[in-house]
Amino acid sequence: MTVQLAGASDADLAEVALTRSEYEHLVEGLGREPNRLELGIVGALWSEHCSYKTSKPLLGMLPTRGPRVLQGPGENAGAVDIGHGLACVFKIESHNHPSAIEPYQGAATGVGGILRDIFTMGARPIALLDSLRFGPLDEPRQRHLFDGVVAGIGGYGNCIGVPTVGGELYFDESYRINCLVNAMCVGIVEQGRLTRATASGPGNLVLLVGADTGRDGIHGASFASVVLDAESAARRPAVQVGNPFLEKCLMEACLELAGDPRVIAMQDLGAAGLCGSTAELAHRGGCGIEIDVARASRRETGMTPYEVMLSESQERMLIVAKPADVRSLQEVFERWDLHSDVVAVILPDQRFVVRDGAEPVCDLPLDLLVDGAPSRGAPGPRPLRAVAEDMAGIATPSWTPEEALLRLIGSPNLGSRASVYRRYDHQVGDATVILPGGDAALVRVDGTALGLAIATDGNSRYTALDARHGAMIAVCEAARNVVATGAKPAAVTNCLNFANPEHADVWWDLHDAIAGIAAACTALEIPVVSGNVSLYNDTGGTGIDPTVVIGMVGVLDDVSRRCTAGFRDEGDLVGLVGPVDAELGGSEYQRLAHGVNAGPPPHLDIDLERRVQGFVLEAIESGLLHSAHDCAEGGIAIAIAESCLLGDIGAWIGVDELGTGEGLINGSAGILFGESQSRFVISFAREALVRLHELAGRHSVPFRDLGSVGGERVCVSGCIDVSLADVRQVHRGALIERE
Amino acid sequence: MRFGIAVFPGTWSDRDCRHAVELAGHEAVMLWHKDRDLQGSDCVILPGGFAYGDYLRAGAVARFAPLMESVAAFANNGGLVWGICNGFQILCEAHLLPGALTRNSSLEFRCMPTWLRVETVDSAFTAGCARGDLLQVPVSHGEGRYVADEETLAMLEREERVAFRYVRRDGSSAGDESPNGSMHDIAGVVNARRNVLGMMPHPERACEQLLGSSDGMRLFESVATSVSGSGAMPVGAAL
Amino acid sequence: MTFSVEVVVALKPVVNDPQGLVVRDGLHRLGFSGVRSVRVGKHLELEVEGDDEEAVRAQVEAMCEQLLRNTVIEDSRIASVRVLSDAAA
Amino acid sequence: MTFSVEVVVALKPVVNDPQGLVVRDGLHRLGFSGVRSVRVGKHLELEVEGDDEEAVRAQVEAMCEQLLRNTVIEDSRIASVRVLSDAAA
Ligand SMILES: Nc1ncnc2c1ncn2[C@@H]1O[C@H](COP(=O)(O)OP(=O)(O)O)[C@@H](O)[C@H]1O
Ligand SMILES: [Mg+2]
Repeated sequence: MTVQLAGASDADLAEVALTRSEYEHLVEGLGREPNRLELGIVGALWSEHCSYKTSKPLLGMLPTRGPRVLQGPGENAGAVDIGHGLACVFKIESHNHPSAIEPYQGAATGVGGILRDIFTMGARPIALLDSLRFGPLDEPRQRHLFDGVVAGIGGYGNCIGVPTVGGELYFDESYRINCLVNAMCVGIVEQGRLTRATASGPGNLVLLVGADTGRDGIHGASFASVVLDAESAARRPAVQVGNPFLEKCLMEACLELAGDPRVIAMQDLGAAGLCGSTAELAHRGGCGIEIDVARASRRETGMTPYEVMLSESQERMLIVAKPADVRSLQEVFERWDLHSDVVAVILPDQRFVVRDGAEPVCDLPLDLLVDGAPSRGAPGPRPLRAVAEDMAGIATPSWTPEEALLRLIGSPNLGSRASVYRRYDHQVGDATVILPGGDAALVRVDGTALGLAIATDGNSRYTALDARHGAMIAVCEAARNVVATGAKPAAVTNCLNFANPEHADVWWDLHDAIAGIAAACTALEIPVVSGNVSLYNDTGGTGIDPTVVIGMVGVLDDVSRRCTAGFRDEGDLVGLVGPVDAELGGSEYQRLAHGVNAGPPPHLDIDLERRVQGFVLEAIESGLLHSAHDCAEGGIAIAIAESCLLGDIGAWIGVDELGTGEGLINGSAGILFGESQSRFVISFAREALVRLHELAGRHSVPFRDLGSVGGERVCVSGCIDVSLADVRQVHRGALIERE
Repeated sequence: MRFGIAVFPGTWSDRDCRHAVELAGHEAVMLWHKDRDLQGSDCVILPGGFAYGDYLRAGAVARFAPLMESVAAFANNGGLVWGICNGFQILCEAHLLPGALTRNSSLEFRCMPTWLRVETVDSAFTAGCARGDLLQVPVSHGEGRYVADEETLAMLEREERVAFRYVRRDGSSAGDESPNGSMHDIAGVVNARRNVLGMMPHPERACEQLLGSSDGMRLFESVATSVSGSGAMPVGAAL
Repeated sequence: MTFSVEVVVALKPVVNDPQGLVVRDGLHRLGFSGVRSVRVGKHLELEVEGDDEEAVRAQVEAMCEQLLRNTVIEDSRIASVRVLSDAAA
Repeated sequence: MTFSVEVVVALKPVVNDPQGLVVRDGLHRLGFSGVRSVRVGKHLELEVEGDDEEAVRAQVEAMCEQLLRNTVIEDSRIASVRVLSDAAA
């Protein structure tokens, strides 16, 4: 018996996270009151997480087309043409809310989810990256979250056998209550086998494959769309426990079926479970679907249709096939010891029907369900920006440049990540050419000479100061990391992590950040092919700083021509490409020395950026460089020290060459540690100097030689002279817990 | 020669092993865990992975696979069986090798380069090396701490059945650089007949300079030489 | 006095237990077809000093809440407490 | 009949238990200074069908030898057996 609602109460609506006006919109569209199940289903699909009601109108700004793009946003993941008849499929996704509650399982199931988005498209996942943000590491709770998340990412990725080759890690006040866990996955598929999640053919059947359905994660979608509060604790069964072994079996079986003509469509189950996946599948294909919940295998007894439809049990997949092919497909799954049930049938008209055996329990127009959520515009006018904090009253520490270098490189944000990535299998697949620790990871593509350079980037100190500008920098920095390997940027995925968008300042930051991504991607001619939006990273009125994570993939035609970030040969020259400025706004130096985030973020000249990247790419292609490393957090001094550490060789830098002379020695930290954009530290054989100057002239980029490679010390004449071993020791210890 | 590569549902080094075998110029056949036929393999590799999920104990369930019956019979007949990582764990669980592999002493998964010292050349797998040779081969495991009782350890040492030991880059004793805290720094052991080798490090990940090391290739070549008397010319060996 | 305390930590009943599933399937594969379900948890054996059983129980319960169990997904219980030695600490 | 059987699998006393040490140190750090030692093992809860308790015990013991414990490093014991349902399978 279905319960008809005589008008939903406020409590009913709160439970499904719908507003009164959304409810009225629903009733109007439906021409009647929904029953309780229908209300729950609409609540899940109209949640921010599933409907993108706030962000969708803004995402339209992004450039999504380009000669390489095979699949832009709208499918489970984006895809680009990388030549050789192959497609590279990738996407980034957040699992912030679940990770805040149970770090291990939250992060693990986040990895599981993004993997499914990739192999649903028929692509074999070849690389994972994790982009993580926590509060200050010296707090026990942050250490607990950090440890749990790292263990969870490793626990899932290591077990399933996909290497975790890169990512990023920041610690900042703003994530103290809401940590961020974003995971990116990259896969490869022959273009002809690219599989879509578009149902077709009325009468065709839908198989539910993989894990049995349990009560876990019910309301996960709406849960990720509300502010975390004390009551979240009561919803704790929302935590799911991942089963990477089951996912491995599911992945292999699905890959076996990629491009198989018997498979009409493939769709993973993610947010809002069976409900979300079946609705999207049918909606994309312009047809309808009828689900019989009684046919879904359960892990528990006594589950209601509501629970079956909204369960977010992991490791499940839908396959659409002709009735005649179902049995033979099931045999493929059985070979991998996977159970499958026929749970639905495709309808000709666009209805979303749910039955419990013979009893109809839900009948909704699909369009209203998937596309009907009223979109949300700006909650108010653009607020005036608070004036940037005044640095005048803040004491400047009396650090010598050498002391500053050691403090920075031993800080949690700049120190060695080895203690993290050694917990991830980053080599399975026999393809990781550039291991974690450098700029972008470089992964060889099996059967070709191709390399894919992959990086994630996003410095939220800049976006906190200026969302548009910071987002542009995030795109440029990701591109710089890719370019430093010699690869040409191909496309972008992005994860937008924001606080409560019902506040005007947050909404406008979101707006500006998307505009910034769009501007930078347009200028650099890098399309956006996929992404994810995570809002409501806000607890008890404390929200995160706007955080844009850019995932980028670049293509290197021949891995043997790659460039790495470490200095290589004794006697090589060191050069700086790009401007020498003294911009400390938003820098890590400012964080450590002054304890603030203030002033304008570093200036960005996007045209110069394009030229600098063009210069570096051509220099690498021409075989002129022995190393290339982008200047990011910590500025020139840190970039040089990092190139020394990676190459296990020292360097000597002349102060005059930095063009500063006295000023630097007198403590101008800005030159050494300022984070001016569009810069690379490169090294090369003496003989290449003339050609590099010529090349720089041709690209109109500033280029100066700074010094030379060699010895076992890191020296900037007159102000820094420290042994590489000492630098290594503080760098290595940055994340290690001190008793 | 022909290497058979076992594939359990949770195996993930199978393709890497095939890549290494083919790079060495040999034939690889994949052996499905539900089958019994070893397809004329000259050497069976049990590769890395999490065979059946391995949640209870690594290798615990895999030893009962139909394929493992054939592998055990093959080993007992003197056939070459090479367990790598999860394969080593399976061989210990199946009692084809002594001892057990337990959680790393750090309690953390470890993926990192290690240096191995070749401790015996009296096996098909190491005959191509010299005793004391150092090989750079990565590890990647959470349960690789080799343990055995004192008697077993004494026997392994006496019979020179420790195949590899973890050492530092300069060849000195691993000390706190051990990736897992194994007793006697053991990275690999052979059985009494010396036709079964188990090792935690991944030689198939060390077959090309492009990936950081080609030292692992020496083990594949050694097996091939032992089997055929003369190893096939590796593809690209002339480069 | 010294006590030996056994604590059992197990996943809450609604939580998915992949480990249990794999063990069950493994047992089936071995021919133990009568096994209907398996749940896998942790068993801890602690040696604790304290004045009396009651005090020790209270302490161990506090340990469970603070460290031994993951309160989000696990339940715990004290399975046994017995005296190991009467000597005062 | 259906039985619920509890099995405890623990490392043999001579085998090092790094996990136990970490838990003990963690408890000390939280101020539980009376904890002298911790050993961490596994606790399995099986639902098994069988004719009577004796038969079920014998079966579970066989499971322990074959799969549930690693005979090289672990001991196991049946901690409890109780009837869940009287219905014949
Ligand atoms: N910030 C973004 N930029 C571009 N595309 C996005 C963005 N956020 C979401 N998308 C696209 O919207 C679709 C829905 O995303 P999502 O709900 O995360 O997918 P899924 O349900 O497969 O996890 C996907 O095609 C995704 O690529
Ligand atoms: Mg999806």
